[in-house]
Amino acid sequence: MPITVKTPVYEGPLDLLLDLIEKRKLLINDISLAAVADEYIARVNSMEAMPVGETAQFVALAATLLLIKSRSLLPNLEISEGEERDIKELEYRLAVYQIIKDAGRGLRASLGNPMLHEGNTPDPEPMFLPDASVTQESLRAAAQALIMGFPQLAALPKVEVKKIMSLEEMIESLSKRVTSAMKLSFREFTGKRERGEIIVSFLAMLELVKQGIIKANQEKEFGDITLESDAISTPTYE
Amino acid sequence: MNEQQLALQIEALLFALGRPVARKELASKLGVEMPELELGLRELMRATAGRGIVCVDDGTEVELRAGPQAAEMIERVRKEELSREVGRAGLEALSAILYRGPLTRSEIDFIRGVNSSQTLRTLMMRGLVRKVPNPKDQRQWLYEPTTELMAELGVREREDLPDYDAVREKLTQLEAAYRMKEQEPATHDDPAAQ
Amino acid sequence: MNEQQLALQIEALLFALGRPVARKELASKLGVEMPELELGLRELMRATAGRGIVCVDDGTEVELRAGPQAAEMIERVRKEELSREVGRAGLEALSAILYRGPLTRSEIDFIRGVNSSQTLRTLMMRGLVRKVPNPKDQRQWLYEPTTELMAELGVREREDLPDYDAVREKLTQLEAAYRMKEQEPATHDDPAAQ
Repeated sequence: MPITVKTPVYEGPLDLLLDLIEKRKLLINDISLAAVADEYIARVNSMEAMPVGETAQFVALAATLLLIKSRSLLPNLEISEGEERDIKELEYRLAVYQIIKDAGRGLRASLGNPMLHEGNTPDPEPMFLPDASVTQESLRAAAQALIMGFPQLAALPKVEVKKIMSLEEMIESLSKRVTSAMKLSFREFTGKRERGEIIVSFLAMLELVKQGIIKANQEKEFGDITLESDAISTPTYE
Repeated sequence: MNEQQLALQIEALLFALGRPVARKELASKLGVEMPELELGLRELMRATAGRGIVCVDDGTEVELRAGPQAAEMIERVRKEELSREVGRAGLEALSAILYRGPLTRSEIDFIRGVNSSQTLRTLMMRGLVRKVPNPKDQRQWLYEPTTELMAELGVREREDLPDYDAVREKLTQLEAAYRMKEQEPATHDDPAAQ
Repeated sequence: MNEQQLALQIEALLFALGRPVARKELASKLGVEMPELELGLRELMRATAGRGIVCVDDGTEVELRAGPQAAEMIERVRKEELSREVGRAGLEALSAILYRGPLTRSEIDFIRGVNSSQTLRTLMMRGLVRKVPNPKDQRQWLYEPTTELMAELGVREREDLPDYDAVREKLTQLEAAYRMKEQEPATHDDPAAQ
């Protein structure tokens, strides 16, 4: 019987992330997570418009990856207990997901096995056996239960929107902390750019700093930063 | 096929068909000659003797039945089953059929969000619902309330049920909204199996 | 009743009822205690292995089904082939439930990283999983595999699933390692960042 299945490219953020790691044949740990952070964010960035809820989940994971990457580049970056937990949790979830997803492939193969068919026990002739609990009222109540049983379609996005807000806060606070960690200001990146763009540029710059390709200078405390390199475009100040 | 293999196939086929089957039909369905079938049958009779499911042979037709040692127990359990209340699942299926019916089994599954085949079977055995061929698709069954149920409920027609129009309308809306949202394959309609 | 006798009674009852029956229900209907029932069930599993009618066990319920060697013949006779396609989301949810279950919906969401309510509803409509109240928290549901799922996968019990023991073992180890790490004091504490 043909069924048309509309399959999204990725089942969710973990699926995308795992795919990136597996493509590079990496093990799941903070090193591999840092290594695929850029690509993950670039992929999320290039995704077509998604329902609010799903976007939020993809972006929330981007925040954790960003944190992992920042820490790998800046070992003195302060990480809170909660964030440490987020990172450990992500690694754990990813490892579990990998096992479950692999097992799912085995199940798919099993669905091609000869199946164990149902028997066909003949039922006794029906006889009318009323049940005192079946009344107009109990049936009306059961109908109400059916109505309530349909999942609440509208409820979900509201919760997710809140997650986006906290993500922005998180990125904000992270960039502040990174700034102090490497004595670098990111005013340039807090302009009116797209969030994804900020993250990508930010990561790119951290990478460049780490590799010694650019040198950051700061004239005075809390002052603007001069990036000494021809390799990247000169920061614009507002 | 050796005798054991043939006995296995006969046993499974009788189980799947759930009715007495003539030797000729068995042989043709299994693609074997009569003498071979007899050997397989003899092996099956031997293997099931003294078990919970036995093979019964009246000379022409053969059939699987529950073993005689269990007859009393089964009789008792059947009685218990039918004197029990229909429970939440039963009430839900009944109310779907009454307020939204007549419905196919997969439509009832959709409204309830769970598979309802066992529940419907019990309701049918108790004479509360019955199935009739779907005029739009002869391969499907539609479930509808029995007249005895309507009489027991004290309603002449379904429209007399409490809040009939409002409930029917609401269920219809929810179904439509949910079917649209559904991205996964929905249930496929059962081809008049059972 | 000795094991053989009990196995006979179980087999006969499952045959007569023609549906999956929960262990608890079996025990109460047959008037035996759970440990005794388990022995009878094990004997039935053993006695029916490789026969035309086999016993399928999903961990909670048991049901009689036609053996795998008869699958092709039954499909031919019934002239129907059940579509067993479930889609990727469905496979992931099933594999979580089979190898890690029973699980609540939020636990399944946690593993998959996406909301699974739609997927689970579809699986329930097809009778591949069912939900039961969580004994630890009555406000929650737990999702479990069904005998229908086992039968469609062509296995009699969970241990027959591909790499069942290895996967369970890996998951247990991972969890133990994770729990240990969770208890370690964090190296940094930055309340200002919260």
